[in-house]
Amino acid sequence: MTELSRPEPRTDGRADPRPARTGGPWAFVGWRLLHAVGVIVGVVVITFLLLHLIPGDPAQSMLGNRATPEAVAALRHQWGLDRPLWDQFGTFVARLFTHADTGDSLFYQVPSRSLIFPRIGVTLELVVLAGVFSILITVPLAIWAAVRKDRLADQVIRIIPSIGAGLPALWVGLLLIVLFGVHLHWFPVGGAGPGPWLTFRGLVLPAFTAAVAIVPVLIRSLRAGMLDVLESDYIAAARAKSLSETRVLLAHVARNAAVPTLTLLGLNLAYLVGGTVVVERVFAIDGLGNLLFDSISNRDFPVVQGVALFFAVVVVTVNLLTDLASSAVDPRLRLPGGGR
Amino acid sequence: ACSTPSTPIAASSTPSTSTAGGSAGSSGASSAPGSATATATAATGGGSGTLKYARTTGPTSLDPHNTIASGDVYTLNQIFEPLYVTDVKGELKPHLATGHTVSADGKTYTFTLRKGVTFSDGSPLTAKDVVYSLLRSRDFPKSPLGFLDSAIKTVTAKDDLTVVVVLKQPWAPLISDISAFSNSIVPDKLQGKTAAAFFQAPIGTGPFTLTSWTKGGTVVLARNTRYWQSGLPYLDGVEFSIVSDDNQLVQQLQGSQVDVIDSVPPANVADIKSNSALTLINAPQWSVDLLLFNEKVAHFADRHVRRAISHLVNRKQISQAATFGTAQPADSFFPPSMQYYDGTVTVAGYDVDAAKAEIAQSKFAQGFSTEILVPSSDQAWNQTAQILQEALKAINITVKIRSIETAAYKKAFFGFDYEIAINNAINDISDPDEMASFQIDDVNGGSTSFWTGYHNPAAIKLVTQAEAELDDSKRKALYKQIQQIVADDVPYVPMTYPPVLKALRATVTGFEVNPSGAVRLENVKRS
Amino acid sequence: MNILDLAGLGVSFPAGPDRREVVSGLDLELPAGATLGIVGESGSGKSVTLRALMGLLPSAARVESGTLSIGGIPVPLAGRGLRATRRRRLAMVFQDPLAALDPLMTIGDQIAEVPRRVFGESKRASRAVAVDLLGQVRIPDPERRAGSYPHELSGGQRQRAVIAMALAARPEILLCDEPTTALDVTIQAEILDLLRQLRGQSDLSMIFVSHDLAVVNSMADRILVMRSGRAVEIGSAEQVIERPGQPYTRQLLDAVLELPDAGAPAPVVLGKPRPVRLRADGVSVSYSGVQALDAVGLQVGAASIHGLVGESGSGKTTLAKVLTGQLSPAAGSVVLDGQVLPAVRGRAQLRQIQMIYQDPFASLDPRMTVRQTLSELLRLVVRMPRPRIEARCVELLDQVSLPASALDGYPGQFSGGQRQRIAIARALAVEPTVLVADEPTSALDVSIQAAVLDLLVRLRDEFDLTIVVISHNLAVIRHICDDVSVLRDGVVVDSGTATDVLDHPRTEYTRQLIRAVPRLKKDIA
Amino acid sequence: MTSPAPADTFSRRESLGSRMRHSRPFVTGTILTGLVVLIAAFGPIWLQDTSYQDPNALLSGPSAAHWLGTDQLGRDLLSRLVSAGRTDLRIAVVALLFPALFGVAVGTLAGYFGGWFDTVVLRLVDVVVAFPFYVLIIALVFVVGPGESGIYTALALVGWVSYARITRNATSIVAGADWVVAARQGGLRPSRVIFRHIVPHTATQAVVLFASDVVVVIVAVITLGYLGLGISAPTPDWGSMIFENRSFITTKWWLPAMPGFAVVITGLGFSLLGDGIADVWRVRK
Ligand SMILES: Nc1ncnc2c1ncn2[C@@H]1O[C@H](COP(=O)(O)OP(=O)(O)OP(=O)(O)O)[C@@H](O)[C@H]1O
Ligand SMILES: Nc1ncnc2c1ncn2[C@@H]1O[C@H](COP(=O)(O)OP(=O)(O)OP(=O)(O)O)[C@@H](O)[C@H]1O
Ligand SMILES: [Mg+2]
Ligand SMILES: [Mg+2]
Ligand code: NI
Repeated sequence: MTELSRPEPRTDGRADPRPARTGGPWAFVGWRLLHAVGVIVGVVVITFLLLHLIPGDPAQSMLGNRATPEAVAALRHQWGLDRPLWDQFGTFVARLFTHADTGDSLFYQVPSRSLIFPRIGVTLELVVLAGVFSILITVPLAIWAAVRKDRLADQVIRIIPSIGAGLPALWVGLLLIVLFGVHLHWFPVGGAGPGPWLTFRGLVLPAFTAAVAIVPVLIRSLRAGMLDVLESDYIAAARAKSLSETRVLLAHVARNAAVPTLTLLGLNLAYLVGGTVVVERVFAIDGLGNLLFDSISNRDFPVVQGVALFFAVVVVTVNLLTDLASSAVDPRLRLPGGGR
Repeated sequence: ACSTPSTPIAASSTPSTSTAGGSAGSSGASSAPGSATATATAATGGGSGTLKYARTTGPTSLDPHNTIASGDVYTLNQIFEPLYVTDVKGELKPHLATGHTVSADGKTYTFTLRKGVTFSDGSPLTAKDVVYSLLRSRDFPKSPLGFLDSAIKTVTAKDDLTVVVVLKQPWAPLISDISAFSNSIVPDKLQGKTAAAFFQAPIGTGPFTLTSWTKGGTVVLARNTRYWQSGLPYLDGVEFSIVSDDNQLVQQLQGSQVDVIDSVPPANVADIKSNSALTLINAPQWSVDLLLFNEKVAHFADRHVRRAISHLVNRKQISQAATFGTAQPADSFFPPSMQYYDGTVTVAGYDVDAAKAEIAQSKFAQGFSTEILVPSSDQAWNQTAQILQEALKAINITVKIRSIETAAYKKAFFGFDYEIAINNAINDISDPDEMASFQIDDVNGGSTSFWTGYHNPAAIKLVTQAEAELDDSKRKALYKQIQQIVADDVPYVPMTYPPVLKALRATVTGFEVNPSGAVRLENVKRS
Repeated sequence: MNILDLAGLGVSFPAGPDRREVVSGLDLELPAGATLGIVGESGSGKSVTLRALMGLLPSAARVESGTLSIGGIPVPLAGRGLRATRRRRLAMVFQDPLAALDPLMTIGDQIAEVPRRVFGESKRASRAVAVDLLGQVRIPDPERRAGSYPHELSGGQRQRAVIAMALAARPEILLCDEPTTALDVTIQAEILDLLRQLRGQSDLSMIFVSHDLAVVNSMADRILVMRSGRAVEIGSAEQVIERPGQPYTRQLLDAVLELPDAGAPAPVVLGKPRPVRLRADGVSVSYSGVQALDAVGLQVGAASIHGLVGESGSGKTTLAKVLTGQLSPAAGSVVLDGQVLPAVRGRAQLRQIQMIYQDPFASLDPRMTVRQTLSELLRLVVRMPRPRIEARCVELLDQVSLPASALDGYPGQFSGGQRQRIAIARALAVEPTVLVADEPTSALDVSIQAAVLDLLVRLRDEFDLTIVVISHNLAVIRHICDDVSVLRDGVVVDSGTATDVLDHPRTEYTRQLIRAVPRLKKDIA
Repeated sequence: MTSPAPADTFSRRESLGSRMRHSRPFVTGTILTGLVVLIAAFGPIWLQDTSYQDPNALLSGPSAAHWLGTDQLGRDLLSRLVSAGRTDLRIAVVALLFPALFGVAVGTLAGYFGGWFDTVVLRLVDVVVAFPFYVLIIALVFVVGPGESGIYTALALVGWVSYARITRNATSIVAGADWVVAARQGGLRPSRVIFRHIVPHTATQAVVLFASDVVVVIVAVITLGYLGLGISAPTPDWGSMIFENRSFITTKWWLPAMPGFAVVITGLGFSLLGDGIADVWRVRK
């Protein structure tokens, strides 16, 4: 269930049912875009249906057991639950596309957009920082382990994924807060901002905590990927050309290892984003994650929908970008059908 | 007197200040019941930076006439002011008024307004504004505290600075009522704007004005440069941030990230006390933590069930385990620090055998399951709920704990969507009438007896009598009777008396909290 | 004088308790300008030896012993920092050209890297060198091709690029590790030609590794025969081929199949007219635009072996899939014993034509014992009563010359040749009328290959099985087939009896295929 | 023509037992997981009632009566820790079992038969995967209601996806393998081919994923508990124990730290076990 995933092995052409496509790199970009749009359509549908997944009457369950029938009826009307499903979906989509909005917040009586948009910045910053941290932690460790395969460093680094797998972010966060926030005063204990510098400082610990959640998987896969590259014939060939070891590492190893790293990050992004939701709670950062929780507690459905939708769109977009970036590095991925 | 359902921190509140009645700038250096004192001296005002004030809930509305939510009150108290305020000692002081006279029959009050007070937009405060505000507060549909003004027949402006209030009957708590935040003064007819528009960018006479407000997030206030007390406030602004977890709250203070935290989990009290960089405010409060029963649920309409449960509430254990002894075990629903508290009432106290006997007489002798509603942010109450959960097993009551986010908790509680709840009653004003009628008078008290649905005509009658009774000793006797009736009926079980528990950095001075838990910030200085 | 002297090389693998010597006590000398050929079966240590020379052993390997001198200067075999000196003088051409090229860099850049980074030449000069080298290895339009990524080149072109890359370092010694194994015969011939030419042009010394004796013989002056990490025999090419001193070498030589010399008198074929058992009529297949088969017709006589030849991509496997019913053709039909088989076959019809696969390591379920593999089919498909199954299993193994003790083995415990036989036994289990074998021996060592081919012949003779064999190895086809069809780009260009088609080729294409096959006897080549 | 006689002795296949003994992750993983499971399963029999509140031992430190001390309400920390383990493990395993089986089934069918079903499954997977795990789980628990059943439902709706995806991909690779084609060609029914020739090969990945997923779900349950969407009091759960005791991190650090360590050890056990299973199950050449 986790999106803690490794890049799947690219199947050799043999079982590939996909018709061969012709066309240059732009055909690939086009195809990939189309795919992303398809997923987003699916995401919109699921977000819409989320409300209808509630067993029984969503309005009733939203208002609680002892709500008056009039209040329930009013909410049903507000949500259009008394109209046919298709009609409701049409309205939902129309509002989404004209106003980038999933409806009025039930709690604050303002468009959910006006709650979501101001919080996007800090959350995205957190996600980006967490991504950067996980790369900064993963890449050197994975390379070190791969280069020193089976030696002590490797053995030690290889334990990290197993330990890290069971580290609850909230617990790590708690420990970090006490150590670096309360005792050492290096970083704020929670919250972020105002201003870019304070925001950055405030996000260091949370981003680190979020990174800790995915670093184990990244290390494991990247080490394997690095080993693949290091033991491959083309690296042997590059050495055989009497290139310097630095040149081999920079021009050949690094570039080839970059593709699986990128793919990996893309694949695990969803998990990372999900992790920041929790982390925002632990560190009291007023971002989308906290908004999601508050909205859930307030049973503020349209906001929940909006946040979920936003996150999904971010994930799809970033996946699109990592795919395009990978294909920029790796010409094979631009091949028809090579994109996935 | 009203009690607001609130988190322990939380309280609807009335303003309190030490610059009572006097001319601007002299801060009273009054030693609060709390440990904070104001030591600031007059200056030109401002220059003290922005106070970072963290709380567990934020505002949802800034309309003083239409709220009792603590998150709202904290903010609007800095923007709007009433005619009188309660000071740190719990005494009433003239504020926007300079004084009043009462007619011989006790039915006509004439208030003199302070000269030179202006709203933050520069327009002067006049009697018209006061007339409009008091009537709006009284008449606001479904206003939760409108009952405070229920005795008022008419309010008229005699001249620009004189307001005449005519009552339907003599009314003991009037000046206290006038000091409630719900009687704060807003401009006449809200300057012609709709309420929604006006309270988006509110204009009041208070020391601060609203700069920005992220819904569900931070509220930023700036110094009102036209504030009538010259030289005040010292602060350039206030930033109220929301930290929904009270543990985070403490850590943010310890990490020097905020200047003031609005509540301290009892577990951390000792920690903070021993930290010289921090100041702990621990003072008696007009407040009581209650276990409330929703009488719309059949189980709790049965008095025997309620009494049985009351017999199982081990107040001492709760005081020790959940509040680390910071809150005293309670007997009456009036806190001891409040006028007319009576320590001699007989209570259905901790007694397991009595509980068994009591439940045997009820319609639910074989027990039942129920759920107890608590806000998830409050550690002490969650612990209390677990103590009760364990205790109620003795009479076969299975308790599920419904621990939800504060905002959702409030919604459920106000909507009678609960069975048993833990909540806290606070008296916002110096007169116990607020608490009495709020919690007993389900018709006029604005809250259906604190959202329990408790209805005892005899008790209501006594409350009404006490309101009209101007003789102090007679009033005291009436309240003694009221307290005994409540102790017998147990519409709610008073469990502990939580003190005011706030903490701030030692560099913050002039911070005062009155016994209703309310804070005024114009005298606060940061260094 | 020897340009390279290696004495007592010992290399062990892998790290950990299982470490064992995979090369031991190996001596090797290479006179300047000469070519040394190394032959030996798979796993005999050929690649390890070359990599040890280059200093490119994988991290799990350890050099246990040995001394090396290049041009008379001693060079340490292990340790850091020694590679550079050695590599200036040595270069290597790898077995799998695709794997040896960095997929993310154009071949021009990969070649230009050497002059640029190693010899410090300017960018433009380096690029010119790259284009020049690509031209030397006869890549058409080198200017443009320099900008191509490896995956954009054909197999032959890639191998040429790898050679160009090796040459860029201006080595004195070129190590070639099976440089043509991954390639088609025709392309193999071109690459071998190229290498010979390069050797002629410069004073290149060469070590040439292959498991194919004929190929090694066509390149080398001296031949080293390896087995299990040791030298079995070393001598001049002539001596090793003509007068092998060791029984193992002789075994290898005996197993080699040779095409009879063109023009040799046709053996008298007993003209036993056979009824047609399997027929393909006008079969066409296209894979989204690529016409893999174009109106192919085929007639296979009962109890005969029919060979299918053609270069890579000519449609052999596709035809096999059509015959066995794995693929329904866009047009045309398959007729078995006069009955047209439907496009989508039922299970009973499927089993009538069985297939043997090229890769014996992938054709058996690795989690099932031989017994499970066979009895499953006997029980569920042939519906044999349980008590008889055991006996039938043993019988099947016997038919493929395996002992009954093999029944409880897992595929992982068998050698390639044994697996291939088990796969044949499995095919026989369902009592098919026709067997289609797609390159059944190309993954096997010469020695094992012969045994499998023998088995096919025996099946035809003893059980009257009709067999279609696909191979790009003309010698194999010539050796066992009664009839042959030649495929080119999805079209049958020639067909007839094996002798007719191969000994007296009628089309230029067939002649070209035949010419490309390396001979053991040099003088004839 | 003759050929060198093929050797016809087969080395005995390494027995499963010996492979297990020789896999370090398998051995460590089994021991750790076994210990955790045994303690969780049988520990509560000996330990005292988890909800018993000893008013005379509030926040007492470790002692003979309470090995790890007591919490704020005077409850024995060790008993609660053990009982919480039982709850979290049970939830994790139960919550995963059905989605895993369903996912494997869907993935196998999609991978084997391909076609429109495959396309639909792939798209559905793409869409579900686009939602961040916690966002989806939290939203779903919210929708279906917190507590154990809510967790089951939410995880069931999300959980099958990764099994479907991983199995689908593995199946589509294995389905092209020669031995599978040969089995089909031999005339075996699709069901037989799937169960006997494909699933044993694809199941490894699912089993390994399951082992590592148990950890992820435990962490998720803990996170939900921390957020107030998990198991309700007084049933102990590591998450709510961390949450409840978080304010003692500076004064009585073991109160919040112990449940955390319990999770880490359990996680270590299961993820090593997963690696170990993969190790042991792998077909060796
Ligand atoms: N990376 C490795 N790890 C462990 N053992 C290895 C490794 N590489 C080679 N070996 C072992 O070394 C021995 C010799 O291998 P080598 O690759 O030199 O054989 P080869 O003669 O080149 O065979 P082929 O014809 O298949 O290429 C084999 O037994 C092989 O198992
Ligand atoms: N699944 C497929 N999708 C697209 N094209 C294919 C597919 N399989 C084969 N082809 C193409 O069909 C043509 C014939 O392929 P086929 O595999 O039948 O050749 P072959 O003669 O068996 O070659 P080889 O000797 O390399 O095995 C080739 O051009 C190949 O690229
Ligand atoms: Mg080799
Ligand atoms: Mg083929
Ligand atoms: Ni109040």
